[in-house]
Amino acid sequence: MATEATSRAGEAPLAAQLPPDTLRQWLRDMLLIREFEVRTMQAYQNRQVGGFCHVYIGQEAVAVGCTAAARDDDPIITAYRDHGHALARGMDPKYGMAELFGRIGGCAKGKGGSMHFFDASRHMYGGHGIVAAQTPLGAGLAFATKYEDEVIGRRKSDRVTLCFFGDGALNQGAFHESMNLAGILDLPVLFICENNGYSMGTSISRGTTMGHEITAKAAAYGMDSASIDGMDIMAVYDGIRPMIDRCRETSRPAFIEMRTYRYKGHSMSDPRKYRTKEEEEEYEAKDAIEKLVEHLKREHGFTDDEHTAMTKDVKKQVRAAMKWANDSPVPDNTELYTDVYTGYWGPYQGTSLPEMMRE
Amino acid sequence: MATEATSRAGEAPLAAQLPPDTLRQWLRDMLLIREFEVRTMQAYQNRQVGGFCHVYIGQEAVAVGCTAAARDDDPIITAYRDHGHALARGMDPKYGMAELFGRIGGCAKGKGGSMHFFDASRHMYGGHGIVAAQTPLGAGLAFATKYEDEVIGRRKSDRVTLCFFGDGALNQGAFHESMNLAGILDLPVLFICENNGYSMGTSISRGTTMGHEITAKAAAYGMDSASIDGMDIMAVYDGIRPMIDRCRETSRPAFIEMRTYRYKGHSMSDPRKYRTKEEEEEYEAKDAIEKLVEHLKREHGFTDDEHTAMTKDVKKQVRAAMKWANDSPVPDNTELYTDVYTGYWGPYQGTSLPEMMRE
Amino acid sequence: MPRSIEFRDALREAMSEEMRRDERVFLMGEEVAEYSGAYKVSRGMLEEFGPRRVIDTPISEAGFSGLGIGAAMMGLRPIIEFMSWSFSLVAADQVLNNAPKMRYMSGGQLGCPIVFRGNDGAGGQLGSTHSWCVEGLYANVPGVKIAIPSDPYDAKGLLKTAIRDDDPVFFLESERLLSVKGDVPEEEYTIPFGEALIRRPGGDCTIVSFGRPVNFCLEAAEALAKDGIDCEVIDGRTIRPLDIDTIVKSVRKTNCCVVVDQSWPFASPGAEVAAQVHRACFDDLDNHVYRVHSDDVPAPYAYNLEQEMLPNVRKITEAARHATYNA
Amino acid sequence: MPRSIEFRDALREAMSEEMRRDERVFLMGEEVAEYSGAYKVSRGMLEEFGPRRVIDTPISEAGFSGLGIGAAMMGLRPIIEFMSWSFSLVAADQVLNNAPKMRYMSGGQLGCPIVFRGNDGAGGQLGSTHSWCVEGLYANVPGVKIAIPSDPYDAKGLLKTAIRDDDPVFFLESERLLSVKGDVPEEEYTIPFGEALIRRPGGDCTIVSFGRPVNFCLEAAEALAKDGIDCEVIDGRTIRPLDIDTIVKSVRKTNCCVVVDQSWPFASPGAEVAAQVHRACFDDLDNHVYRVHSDDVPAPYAYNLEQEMLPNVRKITEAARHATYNA
Ligand SMILES: Cc1ncc(C[n+]2csc(CCOP(=O)(O)OP(=O)(O)O)c2C)c(N)n1
Ligand SMILES: Cc1ncc(C[n+]2csc(CCOP(=O)(O)OP(=O)(O)O)c2C)c(N)n1
Ligand SMILES: [Mg+2]
Ligand SMILES: [Mg+2]
Repeated sequence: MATEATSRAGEAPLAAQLPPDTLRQWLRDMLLIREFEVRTMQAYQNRQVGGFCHVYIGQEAVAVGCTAAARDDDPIITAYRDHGHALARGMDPKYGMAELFGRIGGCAKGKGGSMHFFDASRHMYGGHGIVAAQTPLGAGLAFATKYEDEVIGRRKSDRVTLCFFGDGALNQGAFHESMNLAGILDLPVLFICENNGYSMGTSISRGTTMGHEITAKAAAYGMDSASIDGMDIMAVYDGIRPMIDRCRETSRPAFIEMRTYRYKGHSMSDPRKYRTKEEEEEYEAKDAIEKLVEHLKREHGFTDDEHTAMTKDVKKQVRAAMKWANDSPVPDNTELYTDVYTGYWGPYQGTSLPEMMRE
Repeated sequence: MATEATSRAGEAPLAAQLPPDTLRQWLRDMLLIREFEVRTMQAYQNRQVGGFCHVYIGQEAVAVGCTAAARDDDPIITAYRDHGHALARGMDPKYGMAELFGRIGGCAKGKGGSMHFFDASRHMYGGHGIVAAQTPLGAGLAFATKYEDEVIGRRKSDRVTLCFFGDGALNQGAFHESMNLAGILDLPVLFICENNGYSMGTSISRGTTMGHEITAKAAAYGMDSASIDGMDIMAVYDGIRPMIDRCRETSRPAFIEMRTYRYKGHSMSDPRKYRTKEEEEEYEAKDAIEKLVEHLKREHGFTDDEHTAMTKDVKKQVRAAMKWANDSPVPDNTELYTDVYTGYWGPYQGTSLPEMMRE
Repeated sequence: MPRSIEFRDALREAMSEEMRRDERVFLMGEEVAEYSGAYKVSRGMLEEFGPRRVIDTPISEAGFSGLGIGAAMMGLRPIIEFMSWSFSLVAADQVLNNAPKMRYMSGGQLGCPIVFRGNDGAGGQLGSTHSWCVEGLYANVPGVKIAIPSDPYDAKGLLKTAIRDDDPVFFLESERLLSVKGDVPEEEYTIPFGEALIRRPGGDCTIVSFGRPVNFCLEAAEALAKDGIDCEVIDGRTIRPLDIDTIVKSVRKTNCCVVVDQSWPFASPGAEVAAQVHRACFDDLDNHVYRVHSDDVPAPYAYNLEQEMLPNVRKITEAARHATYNA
Repeated sequence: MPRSIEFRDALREAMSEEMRRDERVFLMGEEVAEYSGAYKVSRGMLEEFGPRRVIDTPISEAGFSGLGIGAAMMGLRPIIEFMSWSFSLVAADQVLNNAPKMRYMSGGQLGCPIVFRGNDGAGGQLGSTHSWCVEGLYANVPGVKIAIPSDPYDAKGLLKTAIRDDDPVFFLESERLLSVKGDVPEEEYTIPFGEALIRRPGGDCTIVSFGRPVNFCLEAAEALAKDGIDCEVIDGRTIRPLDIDTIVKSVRKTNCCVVVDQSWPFASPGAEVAAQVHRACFDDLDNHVYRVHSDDVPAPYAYNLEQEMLPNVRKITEAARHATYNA
């Protein structure tokens, strides 16, 4: 049942037919994520960012390609490596950076940090810190959209939920229960495994049986599946677009492996002794951003100047975001007791939306 | 990878070659379990037994056939429907009955009840009440036997662990984590799913994706598997014996579906509205005990008189067990504080073996 | 005129009325639909609301708890039934990390209006894996509310409040109470959280309890009354929020206090009440607070051992005698 | 002559020494072998003991916790590392149902000599899913022992005792202490469970704490001493068994008490200590027991909020002033 979408652009007819401006937007989104992450790493070194921080560098094509193939109101949810997904959904980087800085202006008022980027107005249901714990939530988001269509009977929205997780999540029971529930209840959810080959220092072959062919996990639930080159955004789009459409039609779940790679360490404190420099270089040579740049140049006369201008523009935006974040005050200590409960009782001071949603 | 062992005795050459007395012993073991369960149900109606009580009637061939194919020192572990496994391993029914009666003479001093039959001296590591919670324990038993062989370096025992569970356990995360761990760590354990078609009132098709072919679950872990007719003890033996031998050699785990049926309700309070009388009769017509009786008569001149005598003998044994259980006193209230901790501190009064193991 | 109905009927009425009132409310759990619930709490609900709103699940507590939380994040109002709260342990991460913290972690973006409900505490000889009093574990966690009714009237009124609440609620029922009958009016009513009820007024000793043991306390109070010890029995109704004011007011009057909590003693809700009463009533207490719990051992199967382990009438009576220097 | 080593080194020495002493002991967990532990606690152990005794696992806490319990049922002595105790929530059923009750449920047939260990409590800005103080949940459960060292000396001595113990032990470390150095003798030693240590003698006020906050208490005590408030700081060392006698003896001397517990206040070990002290010292206390905990909210990410939430020196100092009527 597993289908194979390959990475040669020529074999990505759907993406190839899209207007050049769309592809340029993809490029800009990927550049923005990478720049955001580069500056995040610097900020972490400067102790402006604390806690656990996991950057998305190398995997940009997955978040950008998948959200591009989905509708803007399709719910998405992911794990703690979540900056890319939030930005791909259009969250202003300043709110993300302020969150990392632990400021009140952050998307979660500085209460969630790197692992908990949320943007409800853009149907981004978070960043979640416990491995695989978001997979039942993803099934629940899909349950809710279906319930709204069938029970509450609003105009049928037929929304499809994209539930992202890492390869390490394949080893958690919650993932398997979610797959089975989605299959039994016919939930419109795509389980998207961002297989970057490692969970922390554990290569997938050391932690996961059938790690060489994880679509076998889907077969156990009678689920359609695909393995897609996550280092080529056009392959990502072409691979997932038909599956999203089918899911929207049939409301049947499916499983997708995105073969990708994280260029950096698992978190900010990872010497990466478990893999070779050569392996890292091999993947960086397949860089998805480079690939798209080449495609745009080859097919759509994208010039070096345009490229430089776009890069400049992105850097400017992120620099501004950092400035904005820095100017945002730290949360007042009274914030400890807000957003715990909806109402006011005892020491609890009710709840309110973050600045991001009050614009 | 799934192999199929069918149910016609002619196609159970291994079992067919065994000495007739062995098959007679199997018959007696199955009769003992059934009689034990029949009297258990009566005792439950008479309020001599409390709590949750799940009888094994209909599934006898699985426990008896599997333990017959295993070595006496191969560890076994199962769920809460555990009377049959303990008896198949040779626990004296009087200790089981006393446990059900909540008496100090019980295998667990009356502290465990129906769901917690243990017989450590016979390598029966319990009955466990939480669905699938015994599957990681089963992996651990296998880990321990392998560790003893390889690290502690006693004479290689090459023991194989039999880990039993119901079809409902297929839907619990713990089962999946156990399968993956057994595969990654090469643990000598057989995961034996007693698929009786229902978890409480839920038919497997309503609760489990690929319920029509659960060996697909094994494939997800790259595990060998088999589907065996659990209503024919000779098919059970012939099906599982080679897998036990292979596991003993290779220390590789495997998954086995035993297709069986529970004749009675899930527990003592189950109207069984979820299935038809016809379905129940269909299975009772395939009764494993009947099948073996016929085989013994056909192939080994087993006579009606011998059959009657054996039945009588079994009834006598169970009647004696009930008497013994009834004569065993209830635990003294001081037993509340024994077996909580090994040592004596605060109110805790150390630990000791049950009478069964002090014989 | 009042009707007398069973605890389980009260639960069903609460769910059914709220499901009629708000189509975002649905019921999900093991055997809740076609089997009408392992304890027949949801009998007839599948017929009335259909399979889209009364949903059977596989034995996947972590999965369907999380599924409910995800649905609640989108504004639905799930009622998730645990056949027993004992089985919530396999879903602990979902019910403790995701439900109670979603609003906080998202900086107020997403709420989690969900009710988890099911049997809590000892059933009849179910043994240690099936007899959890999860309030002993979960009461420690901010972000949840915990309701624990002691009779059919409260079961209905508190459950309706729980379903309308915008925060996650752990609703703790007792299998031992399901068949108990009590007066429940036809008219609609709800019971606010955080308001304890004085079940029996008295001047000599305050007895505070939650859930099923409240009934043992009332029994004990009658026995004690015969000996001239007039106890005030307070039913906390909710553990979070805890109505400490009502308790303190009573202790300031009686000057002594017994806390009866079915969970294990160590670091339990009972310990919390005792500590708070001592703090608030330091100058009022004539004696230290006495605590009655289940014994600090795993729940045994044997009938006599289980009865001895529970916070029974004998233990409560003795505690009250000591607290009032009548031992 | 004494050596000063890091907390993490003390943990490693304890495990390595016990593994040399008893081949039934092994270490299993995520990244413990080839990665030398996410926090380098097990550095070098794979090299010394090999892959059969230092074992990497997938991210399957329920699975490998249960695997360890099964191995312990057969007489092995597993050390199961949770990268963080926060992740034990997905294994709650295994660690709370199977480990602590195996001996009871089997009527004394099978023990469970296992140690679960890892980081507990707040790390640095890890947010609410990664900052659990599991003692707030798990201390309620009979059948387990809970050790929680506050310095390298105790880390080594208590961990060796834990590994030799025949019952399941939850060993709670602090990520914040891993790099802290302290004197640890070359010579072999163990520290018995259930014996609190008076870290600082004093006559005016008893301060009881467990684990990392003990260090805050000592800081606070120094500050208070300058104002002539002489505090006796007691390090509980183990929460189960709780050495209430040492605490009571001290309170009988000082007549006032502050309990400092890093877990959330409600139904916590701190509540238990307060309740027990009030019971045992009813006639000795000049004031009610003061309690210092983490604030009753999910752990926030922002640095200032997290610092404010923790049971910090300021809160402890204030509590002691109030307890001694010096506020
Ligand atoms: C249940 C649980 N166990 C352990 C951890 C610690 N941890 C955080 S990320 C991680 C590795 C996850 O790898 P993967 O799922 O492949 O995602 P990636 O980091 O590659 O994006 C681990 C073990 C956790 N957060 N949750
Ligand atoms: C985690 C958990 N959830 C729910 C239950 C309640 N329960 C006990 S048995 C059972 C059905 C199990 O069916 P199956 O695994 O097929 O075993 P069978 O009863 O058919 O032998 C359920 C839901 C439980 N014991 N544990
Ligand atoms: Mg990965
Ligand atoms: Mg079944």
